[in-house]
Amino acid sequence: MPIKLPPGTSASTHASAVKEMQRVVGADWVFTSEEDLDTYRDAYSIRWGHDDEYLASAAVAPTSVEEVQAIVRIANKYKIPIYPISTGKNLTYGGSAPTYSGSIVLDLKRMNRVLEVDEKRAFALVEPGCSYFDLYRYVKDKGLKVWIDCPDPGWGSPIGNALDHGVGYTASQFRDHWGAHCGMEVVTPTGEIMRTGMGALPNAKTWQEYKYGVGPHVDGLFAQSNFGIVTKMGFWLMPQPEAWLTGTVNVPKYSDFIPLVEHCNYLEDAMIATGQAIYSSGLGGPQNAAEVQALMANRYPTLPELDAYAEKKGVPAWRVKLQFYGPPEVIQARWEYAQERISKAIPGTTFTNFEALPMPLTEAQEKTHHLVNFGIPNMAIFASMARQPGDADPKDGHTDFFAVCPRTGEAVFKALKLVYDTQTELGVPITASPFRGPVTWHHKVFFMGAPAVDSQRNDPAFNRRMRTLYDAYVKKFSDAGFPPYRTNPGAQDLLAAQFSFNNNVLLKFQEALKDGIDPNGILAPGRYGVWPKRLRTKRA
Amino acid sequence: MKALIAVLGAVISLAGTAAPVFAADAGQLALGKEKFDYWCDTCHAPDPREAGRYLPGTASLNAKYNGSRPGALVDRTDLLPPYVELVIRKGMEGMPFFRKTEISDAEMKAIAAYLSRNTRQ
Amino acid sequence: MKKIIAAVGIVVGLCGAGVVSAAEPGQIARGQEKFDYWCATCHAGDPREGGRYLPGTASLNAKYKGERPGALADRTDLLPPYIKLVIRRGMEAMPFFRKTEISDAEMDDIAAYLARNTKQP
Amino acid sequence: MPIKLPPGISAAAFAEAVKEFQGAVGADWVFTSEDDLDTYRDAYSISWGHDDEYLASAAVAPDTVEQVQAVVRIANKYKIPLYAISTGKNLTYGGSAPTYSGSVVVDLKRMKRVLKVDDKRNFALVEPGCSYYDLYQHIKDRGLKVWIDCPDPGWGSPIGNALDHGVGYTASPFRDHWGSHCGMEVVLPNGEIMRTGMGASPTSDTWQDYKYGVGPHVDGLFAQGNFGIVTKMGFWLFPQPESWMTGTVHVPKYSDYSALVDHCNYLEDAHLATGQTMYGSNLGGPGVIATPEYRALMANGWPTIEQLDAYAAQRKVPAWRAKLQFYGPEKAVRASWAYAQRRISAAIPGATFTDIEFATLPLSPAQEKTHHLVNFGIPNMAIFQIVARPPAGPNNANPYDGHTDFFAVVSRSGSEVFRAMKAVYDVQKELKIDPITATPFSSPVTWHHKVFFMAAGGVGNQRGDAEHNRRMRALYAAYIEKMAAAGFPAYRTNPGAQDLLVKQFSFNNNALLKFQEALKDAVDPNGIMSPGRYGLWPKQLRGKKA
Repeated sequence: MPIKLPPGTSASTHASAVKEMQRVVGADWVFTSEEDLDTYRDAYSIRWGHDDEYLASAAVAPTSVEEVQAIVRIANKYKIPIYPISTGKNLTYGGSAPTYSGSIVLDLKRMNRVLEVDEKRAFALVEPGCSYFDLYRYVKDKGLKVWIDCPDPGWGSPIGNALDHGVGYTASQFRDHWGAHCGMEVVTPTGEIMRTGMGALPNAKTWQEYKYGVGPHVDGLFAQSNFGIVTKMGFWLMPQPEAWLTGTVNVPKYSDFIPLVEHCNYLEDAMIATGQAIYSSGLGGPQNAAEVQALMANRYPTLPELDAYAEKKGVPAWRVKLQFYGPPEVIQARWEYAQERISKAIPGTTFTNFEALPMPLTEAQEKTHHLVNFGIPNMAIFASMARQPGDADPKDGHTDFFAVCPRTGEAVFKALKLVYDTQTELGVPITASPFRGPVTWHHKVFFMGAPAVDSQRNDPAFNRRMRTLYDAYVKKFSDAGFPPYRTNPGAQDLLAAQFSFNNNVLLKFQEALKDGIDPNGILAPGRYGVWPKRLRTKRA
Repeated sequence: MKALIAVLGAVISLAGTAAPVFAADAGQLALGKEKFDYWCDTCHAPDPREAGRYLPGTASLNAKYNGSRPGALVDRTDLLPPYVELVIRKGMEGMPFFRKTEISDAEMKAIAAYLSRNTRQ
Repeated sequence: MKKIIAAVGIVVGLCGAGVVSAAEPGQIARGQEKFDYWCATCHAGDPREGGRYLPGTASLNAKYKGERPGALADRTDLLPPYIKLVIRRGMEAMPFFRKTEISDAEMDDIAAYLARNTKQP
Repeated sequence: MPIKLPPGISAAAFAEAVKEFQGAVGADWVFTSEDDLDTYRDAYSISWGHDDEYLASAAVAPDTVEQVQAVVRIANKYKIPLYAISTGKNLTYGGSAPTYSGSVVVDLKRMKRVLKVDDKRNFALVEPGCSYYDLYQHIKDRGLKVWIDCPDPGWGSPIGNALDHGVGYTASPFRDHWGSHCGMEVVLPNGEIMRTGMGASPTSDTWQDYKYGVGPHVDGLFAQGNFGIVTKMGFWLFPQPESWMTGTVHVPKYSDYSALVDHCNYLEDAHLATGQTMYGSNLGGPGVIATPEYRALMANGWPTIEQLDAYAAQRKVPAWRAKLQFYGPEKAVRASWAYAQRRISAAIPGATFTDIEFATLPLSPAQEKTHHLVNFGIPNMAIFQIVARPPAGPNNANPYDGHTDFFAVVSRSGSEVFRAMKAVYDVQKELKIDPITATPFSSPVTWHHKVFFMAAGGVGNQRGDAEHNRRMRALYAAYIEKMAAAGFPAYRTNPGAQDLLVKQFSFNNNALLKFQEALKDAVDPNGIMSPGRYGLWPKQLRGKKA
């Protein structure tokens, strides 16, 4: 007996559905025990232990598209909601738990094949259970000269990540994982297999090259969504560059950040510095913590105050690490151009930390470089939560908040102040700082992080405070025009509600579409605020 | 349609020399020039590579008339307004017709007046 | 949950002397293969092994401050039940693993591999 | 009285609706006379003068989004189908005519404002009636340092073009016009205004920066679709580069083509030669099919690669060439070109390099006279020379009244190009076209950066010759069907062939089309929005067509 049945479903109906699913995938691959279902909880949930934590009633793990179809048909027959996960490692954004408690999790981890990697036409086709590690190993074992683009945690799924608007670290257009996808196979909510774009044409070889096919594009409907179960997906890959070059630009004044961003935008959009530009400030960091606190003692400092502070400290207020990929002579010329352009525009600019290396990195170089900038998956990011020296009680997880912010210095300043204002208003310790740089995972917008919201699996009261804080970030940042680019299931209704143009007409349109293709409302109800008709009253 | 336009063209070519056929005021001619420059000039400006834009209209009329008439419409002295209007609304070979949302009737008349400003009786 | 795990950890910590579980070499090899695939990305020997900063090893180094090795493969005090508990229940920021990732048989193999040097008290 | 009423609508009901349309947009902007409606016919239609030519019952020209909403609500009230056009210049792909005869054309030409151009974040926001010329002029007048990317005809609409998968001529990502769009405003089939992506956030300033917003993306539904009327749309722009450089690579053997393509793919995907690579064969060109050597080559059917290598050797000219183009700072483009030469020389014995040119940007007026302007984002009308009287063209005496393009989607690989060339040849042979114009020396078009387009022989139309048009229709339909069967479908097509093209995308019994239809029914219950566009019919009309 599962702990949590889907609302409105009797135990016997659930048992019948489970039995039918066992017949499809084998008894070993249907999970209903408490112990097994515990592994489908969201390990980083800030709802952990709360009454409204998201819990599955069962999990089923198919190994083929046909099995996925069969499960979808059973779910329709019994009107039981199912929630697909790929590698289930979307931690901080929901992990392996459903968005609607009582759903049966459809765990696609066993479908982990790399189906094709074409070096010459530079694309890959994979299944949802395939991880970045798996794809990387495949490419490496075959000696193919292409790079993948991965986010921080290497165990995630290229498909799952792209579907949730995930982002990465290499050249401009590959960092946007959804943007770099090309072609899908989907099992629809009624159990049909569909291929999108050129995949719909039986003899076409361009499924992973040309996104559109003919007629309306439906791909977008499967991102952050519940319109189908993606069982295959293609990605454009970056050809392995000959070399990599980096140099850091340092500008003296705090307000120099505004022209600095403009020039970096140019270098990125004109495809001169296609690598990730990494912004930071020489005035932040733990060594300056006391002074920064003092600077913000009464109120958030003004721009002239920040300029004066930078001058007093005598260190460059902002720096940006530029990265270039390409043949050595080309990237050298591009870096020289960047220096000429920025020196001319911003007085007092200096250039440091120059380095150029042929690609691929040697093993020794791999030890000292930021691997994701080279398309090498790893797990280093988990250091942010793992125990640091002197850390007695490490957190059990965290919930990220990254706001979409225009690529201008002015907008970044506004977003930085907003963190301060939110923390002040909520009376939580001020961890805001005017010296936090924007994150450049996406090539056309900045993401502004708010300080991490942690979770503790044994401390429901702590988690409750974190939920309040997190919701405040969602609301206040959206009000100011900086909504987060993704969020955990607990905040998806709230976030979707912020996109309120013309009485949330976009959401109404999405729901009308949803009703058109998922009449029984069985697929991932509530994901990103889209509820099927029969559950629309459940909206938070 | 092409036959109709050809007939009209022939009638117009029979029209003689002497005084301008239509009296247009300066404002109308200015509007006509402005709209010609906006809508027609991209294909019908004087030099087939004027400002680098290869001009298919002028090139085509050069090929058609072999020097017997200027290829550029603004240099013509034999165009009559009804003909210009007919070509605008009915098109001519690869040149499609124009809708009133593109060129209104008043603008079309101004273009016609502009292109026939040198046409004599 | 953390408490249960801590309790098991203490029990395990008390163990000493001869090898606790007799695993056949095949099982240990399979366990190493799965450990390398699933666990080594965070728990390999050197915190910057292969350039991959290893948060698991770093965290355990910080926890044990040299009393025990940070790298799991170097431990001589791990017992299979404890390993299995951490795999299925997680530990702090390390989330738990599902059977679709590490099956029960594979988990037994990993446990056997990591306990291969654990001696009886 | 219109010639063509919407099917199933009485003259009286239609007259009522027209009256309401007049109330919404003003009497001057509702067109029902035969003369006016003639200007909404598809000037390049190969159905011209046939019984099944696509004709409008009326045209309505709103000037604001609110007027568009009012028009849509009236259409729902009377269940009258609408068909939206932007500048109406989608010639060869339907022009200003609807896909379902009797529809009321919603002519958006009056909504032609450039709403915003930002040359720091590099984007534009425009209305559908705005042409490439309008946008270009707006940028030029203000001295903004961004380029637009335009297709051949400058009078088209950036919005209309992008919605129909249009493509262009500058740097890699910008050539794909749909791919470089960001953010839309749409009037839905129920008359509501919707903004997509970040536009749905009333406070955000990133509508033209970030495409996705949260939740499912609906933008794609409006491309080659009939899910709403797009009233505003944003585009990412290419910042004006410092300079441009070009050089042409020649490779000796016919079979060198595969390696040439592989290296050019690399140069493009690695952001080295980001400009359009233009392929050509020195063995092809006008008149080649009439030469005795060529006739001998083709005498026994499609030649083998070995025969083609021998032919090239005997002709003593390099078999293939690729004109590469680079944008960027001078040092960088020179270094990139040097690298390209080094890379290709090392890989393909006998490669030579010619026609090297460097220019700082923007081009001077004198340079504009001699350069291919679309490669510099400058809109113009030069392409119409193919339908005008070219100096030595075959149609000089009796030029066509238009043409119907066919461009097939082909993988960026030499062997696939060879296969596609032969597929065109096979179609022409099967249809007994004389002379066969498909040659082994045709080249792919590189408008899109990840895929080639291969043209099939031109299909010309004659408005005065219904019989000629009928033959053209048969030829065109054969291209659609047979090229798709070989895996090379057209990337867009005219309304007369849309049902046929969509039918070819038949995976799992046309599951994709059925899914699209379910979506369509859900948001357009009265089926009033552009019925039949790209094979997508509302429930009420499904089965009425091919």
